[in-house]
Amino acid sequence: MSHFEFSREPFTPERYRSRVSDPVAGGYASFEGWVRNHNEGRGVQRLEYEGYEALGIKEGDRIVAEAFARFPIAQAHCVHRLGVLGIGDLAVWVGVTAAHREAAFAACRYIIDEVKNRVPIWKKEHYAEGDSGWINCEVRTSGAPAGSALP
Amino acid sequence: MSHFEFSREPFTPERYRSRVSDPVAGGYASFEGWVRNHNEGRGVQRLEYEGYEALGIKEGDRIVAEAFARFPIAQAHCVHRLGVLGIGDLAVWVGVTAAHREAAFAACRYIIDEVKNRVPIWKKEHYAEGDSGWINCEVRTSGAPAGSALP
Amino acid sequence: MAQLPTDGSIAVRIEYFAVLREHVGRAQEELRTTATTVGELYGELDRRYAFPALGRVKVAVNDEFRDWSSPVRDGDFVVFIPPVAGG
Amino acid sequence: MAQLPTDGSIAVRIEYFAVLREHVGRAQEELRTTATTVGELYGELDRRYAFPALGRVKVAVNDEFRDWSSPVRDGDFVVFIPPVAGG
Repeated sequence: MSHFEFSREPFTPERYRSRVSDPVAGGYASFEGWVRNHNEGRGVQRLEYEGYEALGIKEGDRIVAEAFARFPIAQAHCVHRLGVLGIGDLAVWVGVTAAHREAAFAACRYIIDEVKNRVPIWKKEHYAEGDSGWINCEVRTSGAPAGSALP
Repeated sequence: MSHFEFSREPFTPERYRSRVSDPVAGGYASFEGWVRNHNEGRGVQRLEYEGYEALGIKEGDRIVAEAFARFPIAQAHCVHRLGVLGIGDLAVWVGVTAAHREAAFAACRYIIDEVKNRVPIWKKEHYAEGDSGWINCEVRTSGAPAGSALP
Repeated sequence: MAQLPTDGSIAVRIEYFAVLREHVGRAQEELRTTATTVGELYGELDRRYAFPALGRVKVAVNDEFRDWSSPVRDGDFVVFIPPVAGG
Repeated sequence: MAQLPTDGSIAVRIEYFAVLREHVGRAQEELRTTATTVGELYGELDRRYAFPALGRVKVAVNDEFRDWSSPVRDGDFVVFIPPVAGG
């Protein structure tokens, strides 16, 4: 079973708690990414996550496998939300358990960093002014149909 | 209101979620310490936490204040359990929110490290063999009344 | 893909995501190409659609990341991956 | 503490936690002492109770950490803090 999954519906970390519970674990480190009300100085009203799911699950699972290889951890799991999200909504959750907290923290940090860098997920922010943009793609649209971008 | 508290009853992190929620926060890092079934090679059946509460709350709150001074975080809170705990029970929870995950992770790590080192809490482990010991105090008892220790 | 090609071209399926999906105006298409690498295929599509400047784009074939010099074969499923932004 | 002392001694309250509580056999006591620092007070109690070897013990007076050379005054509330083990 993959240690990485997508969720098209809102979810709570508690739902996945059993995936990381372990009687040998003394430490549980987690990270949650929430939709915040601003980014780079602009007011954000909502955002959309789009994922290439078949490859994303493979790449996410590889990342967690790398964490298992690098750090002495007991369990690890990551869930990334897809779809339209509002301010404060949970976008991603990483949970890691380990006998000792150093490994739990290090692996949790590794997983979220790599997921953000490598898993094929795209984020479109909708701003207070009505425009929107795909983050990291430097293309902004004002709601008009796309097609006028320069080569 | 102090950013550190003790709980004599079992608690869930969800209960304190509102203490760290913040619309500017894009990242939530948390740590939970759970009772594990072993320590230093010995089977653990249960443990007790005893706290010097009046000083513990002050020192815990100072630690969180230090985290606020050192890292650009939005909210932070820590709760430590007291009393008798079984395997898998939640012993301590630290939650930190921040605009960016680096600060959330760093502050969360700082708080749990300092709490473990500085807050007056003591842990007595009860082992599978029937004996018990106060951790870090190098005194083991076999259930007999105390009083025979050497000067 | 029922008809056999006579010009040496192959049939591939492309799926577009995010900024590329919006730019092209569709989520996927099947097409015939004489490209032999995924890099050539991207160039061919870029000439047709004038993709926006996107920084470092990656490519996947049959749901695995591949180098730009990887071959493209008949029946392949190809995805061009704009810079990601998870989390 | 109703009677005024005539020997220069002071009244203090001690609370014991964890291994010290079990060793002494009680959670707290009030006592009179001629100690002038918390370090002297600890020495006096160690002679009486033969505390176990505990590594680095700290001390708090009136719910604040203090140096071992801090004065102890009439009415003070003193806690000796064995090595902690939270988390």
